[in-house]
Amino acid sequence: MDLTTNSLLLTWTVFTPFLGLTAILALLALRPALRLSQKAVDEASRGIGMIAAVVATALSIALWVDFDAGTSNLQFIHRFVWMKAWNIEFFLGVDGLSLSMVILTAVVFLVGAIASLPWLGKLDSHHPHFSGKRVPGYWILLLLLETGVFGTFASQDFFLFYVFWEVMLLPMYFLIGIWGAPSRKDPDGRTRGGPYAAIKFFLYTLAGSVLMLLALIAIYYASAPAMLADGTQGPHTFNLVHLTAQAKAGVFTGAKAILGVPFVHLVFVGLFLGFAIKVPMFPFHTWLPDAHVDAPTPISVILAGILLKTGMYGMFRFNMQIFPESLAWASWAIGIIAVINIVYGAFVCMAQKDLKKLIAYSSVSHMGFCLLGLAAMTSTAVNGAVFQMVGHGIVSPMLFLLAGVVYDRAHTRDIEGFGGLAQKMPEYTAITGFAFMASLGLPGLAGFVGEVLVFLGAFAAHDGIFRVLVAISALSVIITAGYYLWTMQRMFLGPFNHRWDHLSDMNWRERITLYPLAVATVLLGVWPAPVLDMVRETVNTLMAGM
Amino acid sequence: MLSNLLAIGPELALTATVLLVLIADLLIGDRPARRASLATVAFAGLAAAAAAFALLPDGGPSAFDGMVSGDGLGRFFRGLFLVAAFFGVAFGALSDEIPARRFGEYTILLLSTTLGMCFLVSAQNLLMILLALELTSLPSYILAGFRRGDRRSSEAALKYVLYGAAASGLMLYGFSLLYGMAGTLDLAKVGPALNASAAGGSVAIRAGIAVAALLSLVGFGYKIAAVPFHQWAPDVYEGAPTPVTAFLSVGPKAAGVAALIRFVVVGFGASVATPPAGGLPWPMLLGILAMATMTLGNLAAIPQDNVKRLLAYSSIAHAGYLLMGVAVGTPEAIQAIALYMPIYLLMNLGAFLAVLAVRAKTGSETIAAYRGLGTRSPFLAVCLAIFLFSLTGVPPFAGFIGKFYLFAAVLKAGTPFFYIVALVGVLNSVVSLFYYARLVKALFLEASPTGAPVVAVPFATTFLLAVLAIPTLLMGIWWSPLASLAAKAAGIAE
Amino acid sequence: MTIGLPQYLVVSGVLLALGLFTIVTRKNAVAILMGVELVLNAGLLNLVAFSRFSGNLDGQVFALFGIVLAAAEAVVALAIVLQVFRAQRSVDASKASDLKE
Amino acid sequence: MHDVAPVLQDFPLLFLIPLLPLLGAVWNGVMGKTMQRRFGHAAIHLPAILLPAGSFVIALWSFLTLAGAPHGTSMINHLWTWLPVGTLQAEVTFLMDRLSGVMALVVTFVGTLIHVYSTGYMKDEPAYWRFFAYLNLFMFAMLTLVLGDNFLLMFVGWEGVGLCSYLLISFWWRDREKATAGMKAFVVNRIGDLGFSLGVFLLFWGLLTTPASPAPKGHDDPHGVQAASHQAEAAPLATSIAFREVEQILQDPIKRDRIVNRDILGMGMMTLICLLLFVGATGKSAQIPLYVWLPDAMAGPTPVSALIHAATMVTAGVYMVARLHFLFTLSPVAMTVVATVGALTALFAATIGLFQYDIKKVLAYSTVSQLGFMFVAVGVGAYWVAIFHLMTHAFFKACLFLGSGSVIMGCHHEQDMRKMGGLRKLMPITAVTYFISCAAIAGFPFFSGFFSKDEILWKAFDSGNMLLPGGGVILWAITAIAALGTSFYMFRSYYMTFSGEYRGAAAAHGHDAHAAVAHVAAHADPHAVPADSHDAHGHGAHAPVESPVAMTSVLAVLGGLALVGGYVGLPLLWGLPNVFEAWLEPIFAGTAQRVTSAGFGHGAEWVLMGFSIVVAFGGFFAARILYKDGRSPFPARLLASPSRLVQATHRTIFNKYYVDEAYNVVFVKGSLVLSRGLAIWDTRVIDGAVNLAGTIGRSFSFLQGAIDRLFVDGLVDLVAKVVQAAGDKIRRLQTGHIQAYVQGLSLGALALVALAYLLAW
Repeated sequence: MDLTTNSLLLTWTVFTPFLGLTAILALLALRPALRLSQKAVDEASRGIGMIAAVVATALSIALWVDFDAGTSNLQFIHRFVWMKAWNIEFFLGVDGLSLSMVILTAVVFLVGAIASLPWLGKLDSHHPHFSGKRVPGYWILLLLLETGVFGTFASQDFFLFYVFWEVMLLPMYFLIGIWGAPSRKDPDGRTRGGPYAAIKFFLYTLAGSVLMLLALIAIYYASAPAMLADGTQGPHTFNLVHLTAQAKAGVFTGAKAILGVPFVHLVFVGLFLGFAIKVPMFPFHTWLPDAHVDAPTPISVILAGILLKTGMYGMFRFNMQIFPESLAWASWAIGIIAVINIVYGAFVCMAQKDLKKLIAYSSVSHMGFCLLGLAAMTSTAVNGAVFQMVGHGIVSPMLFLLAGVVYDRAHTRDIEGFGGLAQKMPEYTAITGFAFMASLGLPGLAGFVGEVLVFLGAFAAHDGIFRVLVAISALSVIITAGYYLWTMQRMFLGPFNHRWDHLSDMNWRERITLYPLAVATVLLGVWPAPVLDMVRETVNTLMAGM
Repeated sequence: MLSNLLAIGPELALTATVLLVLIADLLIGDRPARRASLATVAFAGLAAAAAAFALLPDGGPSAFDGMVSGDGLGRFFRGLFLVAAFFGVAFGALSDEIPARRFGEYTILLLSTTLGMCFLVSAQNLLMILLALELTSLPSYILAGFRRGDRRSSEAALKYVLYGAAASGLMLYGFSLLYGMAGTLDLAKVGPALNASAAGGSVAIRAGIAVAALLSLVGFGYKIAAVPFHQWAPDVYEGAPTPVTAFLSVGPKAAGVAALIRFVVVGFGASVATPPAGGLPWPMLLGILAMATMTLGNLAAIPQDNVKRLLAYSSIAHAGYLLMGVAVGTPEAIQAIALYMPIYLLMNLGAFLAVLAVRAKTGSETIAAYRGLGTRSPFLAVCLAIFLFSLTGVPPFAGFIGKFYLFAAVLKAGTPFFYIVALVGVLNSVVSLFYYARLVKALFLEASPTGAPVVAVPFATTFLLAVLAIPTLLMGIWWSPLASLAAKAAGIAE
Repeated sequence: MTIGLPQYLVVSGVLLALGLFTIVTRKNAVAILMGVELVLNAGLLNLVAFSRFSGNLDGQVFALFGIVLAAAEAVVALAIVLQVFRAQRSVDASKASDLKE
Repeated sequence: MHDVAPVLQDFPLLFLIPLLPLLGAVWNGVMGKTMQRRFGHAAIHLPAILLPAGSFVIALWSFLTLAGAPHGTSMINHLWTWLPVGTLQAEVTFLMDRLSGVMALVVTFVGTLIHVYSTGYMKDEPAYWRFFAYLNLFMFAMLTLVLGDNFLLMFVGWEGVGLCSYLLISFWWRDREKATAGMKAFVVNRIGDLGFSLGVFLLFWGLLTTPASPAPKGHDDPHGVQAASHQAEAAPLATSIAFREVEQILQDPIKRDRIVNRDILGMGMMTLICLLLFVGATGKSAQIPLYVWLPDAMAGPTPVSALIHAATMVTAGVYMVARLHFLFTLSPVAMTVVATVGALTALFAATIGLFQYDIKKVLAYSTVSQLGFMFVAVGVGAYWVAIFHLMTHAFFKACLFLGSGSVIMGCHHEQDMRKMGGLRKLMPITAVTYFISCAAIAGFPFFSGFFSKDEILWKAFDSGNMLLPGGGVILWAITAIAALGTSFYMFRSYYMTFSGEYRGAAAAHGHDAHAAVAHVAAHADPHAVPADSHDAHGHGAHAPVESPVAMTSVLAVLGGLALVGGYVGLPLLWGLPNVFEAWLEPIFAGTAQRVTSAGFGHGAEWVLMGFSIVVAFGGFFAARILYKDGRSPFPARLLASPSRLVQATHRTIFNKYYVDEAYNVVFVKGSLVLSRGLAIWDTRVIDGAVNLAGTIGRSFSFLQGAIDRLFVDGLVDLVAKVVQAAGDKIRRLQTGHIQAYVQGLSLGALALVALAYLLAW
């Protein structure tokens, strides 16, 4: 499969947000010269940010249009030697899996960008809306985050992937820290709030990624010589395509054992832990509720919609593609932890009082399905896991936007505090009901397709244990229905709590973001073929590697 | 004879500059532009030295029959010290802690320390090493105590001088034993001689060699501020004026590391690949030392409130990372150290410049003074954030590349002990995020106390900040020129 | 019995021990400096002894330079001690402990 | 056994049948509020009625073309592939064969009638448009379920009707109790759906992988070529999940044996599959143990109860078992379980029905009981009888519910029978249609119920499939008692409501006399007086009046059908042609030979028919004596009787054997306590190991300064705190005294030398 540069469209998509970013920086630099007022600069940076998001989405749609779903090899390749000394290449390329994630990123960021616009309704002064604070800085960081995520999904060179992976960290730290909730002392005595959640997020992910760094270097030194973009031969390689070929040829299985543990397994675990923290997997999930509760709405949307998927994507792209035997070796463990993720997450949701925390834990539960699909290693299950990533990527932004709608008005997310909202906000109740149904996996909506495929695939897995695992995790279907309907009951049904007389129904900015997502959920649920076709060839090659 | 002189061209130029500044100091009266003119004289001298440095023949011969070697490592670090001196003098001019009256003295002392450092890195002879070490240390004792009236500054100087004297005393004793056993002062010959005697010799001989080598290690350890010889560093760094601290944390430390490399790798030929030279398991020993230094530096930095003291512990931690490279001793490791050093210089000097600027305006060095700086002076805050995140080793900044090279070299070594060392190193850089992010949190995430003055940064500082910040960012993405330079530096063993 | 190399080494060892002992125990800065001098002299004695018994004169040259160094060091150290004295009216090293955690 | 290959005839309009109600639902859902405000009720119920009527016409048209077509044909309409993944080809195709034809007709016909009825019943409901939107949505979901061609599409309809029943039960959501009833219905349905989906997964797994050869590592080979294992294994059995293809596969004996005799968890795989599918059926059709939601579902408006909880949704379970007859007949164990659960539910529900005072609760338990009868029929293999009883039940139960609706409306939303009475004179049409339906359900000869229920009893009696010998007779005995109970409580409800004089609020004078009786009974039955829930629009205290023509006309139609509905399936015994059995015969031909009879002659059939007539009239006369015109004192005396045994039995049966309360305590409270425990565990142990930190802290003395801080923080924060505490400790080494430093220097040198020794030797 020749890897010569054949189109720059992908590079344009990845770096469009970066261009927007530089435009805003230029604007800031020129501000004294042009004597722009603060308000003008804010408006301009919002405009530039929106344009960048829209252009990025358009480009990603263009990518989808002329993407050939028939073959599984990389398309839109842009490759040149970046660092001769270490055989590092700037190598961007997409196959089915990456493309689906790139498009999802573009869509979710567009939604996030719209949700970052100033709130159209009447704004009460003592709760200044986050979208009015330090606007240029916010949009610069948002666009930097988007470039980082695009790069993570599109890069096919391990070093480049690692750099983009870490580039995602910095903007996220500041976005949660500066624009999140002010730091506060919780009743249980621990200080929480934006800064606390930001540093916790940064520490968790950095701890994971340093393990990945060691694994990256170990793989590099264990890799066999390979051709570089400029035709020369390098002693080792970071190029993912070559690494996969070498893995198939048994280069890594032959490598020297480290500290007595076979090389392949230890490196697999190193990489897996780095990605598992982001998914989030069971023992490492406690940063997610904190990050969601204290992040502003659009950042929660992006965090839940996209950043969780980078972890899963990493597992498919690296753990499954390069170390299939170790995945088979670890499949039992991952399966069991996945089930814990699903059932434990669902049960914990039942007891949550804060709406955003409930949605965060439900994300933990839903991402458990992707893990189960990965562990089952059948083509149906893996297809289901990838679809679940896309489906959850559409449904969870909706849920967080809805949490944002009620927070912007009532400035509290305490489920018990509400009651009978249906009387005051009927449209909001209808769309929240729809979102809850989509999330609990009502057939005909996006959530169901992913779940049923993972269950079917896992049930037909080679290993007997997976049938037991599916039976247990199927319990979550009931618990999820339980906590969602109970939330519906406490917030929307029952007698109206007159404390909320002043609440107004949804305004247009919220509708623009929510209704397209609702339509997408129905479309994905009723006609999932386009996404499944795009991904099937890639999954077949991944499976062929087993 | 001429070739010998040519080989130490830059040093001669430096000496000439010192003399010139001395005379200029006397001639230039108390005119307002006193600092600027003295600074220009110093810069001119440094430029001349740089020119001489460029003229140095590549892979030049060793001068003074082997006492001063002109190999790649020496050349690389001498170039680095000229840059460090330039920034040292510039910082001195900008800082309020150096009165204009005594700026001349400051420059002279600084340049003579640089001179000492240049000799230290290229010294191939035990005597030469001791002399160079003393030439580096003595002026820095005085520099540490530069603020005559201030109790803390003189106390710092006192501690520095007593500790330094004791350490170099022990080192002299160690050298004497080495000389005794090897019969020669030339480093290149000491190693093989000791190996020969260690191979055949009884336990007593091997014990003798161990004592001799380790006592001489004390000198280097003190210079690098590696554990257990680091205790002077936090107090001196905090007491000394900021420009001096900045220079100390970069200059002498780098010289110490280079000298240690030459002493251990060239002298004893000790590297992971070769068998334990002179009966001493150097890699294991230095590895443990590295781990101790890293961990102590990072852990002690966390509870700090004074930013200078925090950066002091951070520089101890970075000394630990460098020691990790020295412990491995392979050519890749030396290249990694050579690459790490300039990046470390950029980051550290940048951070200290920011501290200097904030101290000039608010007069305090505690973290509280930095609260809300993001809004009060965005450019300074952004630059400081870049330096701090680069020190943590987060891509896309240069610090990551430095650490990447180091960890790659350590992992390439391939022995189980060094996997553990790499793991400890990696975990340390995560722990280091604790205190760097605490400062960043103060900068951006906390609101500035009401009525806090807008920190107007003078143009010179802004310019220098940019000069330091831009390469820190750029080299995170495009670092091949620096990598090839570092490869030449490691050429000694290639 | 003739005075051989080992005897010299023993004397320098004793000198070293004394020097270290003074550095570690005395509170007065000047006394510490004396201790340092002792350590330095121990080293120099060693050098001279080795050079005498091993034939080449490098050791002697080293010793000469060593003496000069010791002097220089003493000068600088005493100057700093003077400055400390002027700052806190006493030369007691243990009192100089403002800089601590 | 002829291998009937299904002939598929394309009928392009099939997809319109479910699509039209969906359009109605979307239209009313989106535009309903504005349309109602501007154009009044007509703009709402016109589209809401015409669209289901349209789909009824199309259904009828395709039914007739089906009738004309040759024997085994079925209409098919393929739209698009839904899940094209690996070997799974889940298509979106609608299929109308003879079985789903009957079901579609029943659903659309009864559905449209109930829509008409609702225009009257809901006319003064402000959210009129929302009600019709939900009703149309339900029609769409039910028709998708019935016309679905494969398991997954059926499952879409299956959960869709669950959703609509949730929406409609908690229609008056302002009242917390009604909202909880809706939630309970949905969750219990979800439990059933869990069983159903596990059964479907097990079936697919059985079909996809071959048990004999070890399937290649986690690899269901998309191209159907198996790894060359030593026995030549055929390709994985199924490429698609349509019912007819699965049936096709199971007819080939080799493949069938490979699945049937593979046992999992100690029982045959086919049995396990069928049992799991049956769990789904119990959830949806309210059989033991998942019936608890149906009585609470009466919280919804009465047309909802009629349509969903009587005629259509609850029968989905029966339709599913009938549709999957080729699976159930393979495992006699499953068939026995289905039959016995059906019989037990019939009897159990009938006993509860005896003592209920709320008219809708009586009808609800009668529905549960009648469904039990249908499951008995399906259990013994008499599939066509089950469908026949399903149809007739749809007619008379819908009529009963709508009758009770008009009675409730007449008596100003009063549901307690003790406050009614004497309505025969005041509401003649309702009374007559109610009586006809009671007669039909009781099984009076020549009424529709008689033909279908008697046939079930006969088939149960004559069934040879039951595992234990003579099982059929036991089944017959249980169902016979249940039939007796049925006719007794139906006529009890008739006489309490329609005979005697009006005991409602309007008859002020006679009120206090009966209040005593009502009061005594009230405290025993906590559910006695349902709160007058939705907005009690102030009725003048005038006497109940007959319902408007929209409602009574529907009652008349359904009453007529209840009367004549049975003539479609006349018993062979009478030598008359049985149109219904002939119609459904080709569907169940494939498995007919596996359903054996116990070999009783026609004589036994005549005797049984006579016995069931006696049972019907027995129940009728007993109820007539006890309850006509409230004359007989026996019921009051029974309540006040001193013997504690009678009191205890009455109270337990009255309180539905306390099953609801038991479920509440065990499942609902249990999961809440578990979830609260896990949530606290999550924030405490994983994120904040309070106790763990405490114990570790105490053991490390050098940490003692940090224990109090550690005590509160989490495991993760513990790591952070340990690091900070260590930092504090190390920091204290920096004493500031130069001696200490120099001591450190010399100690360090010595330590180095010691270390060197240690490492080198």
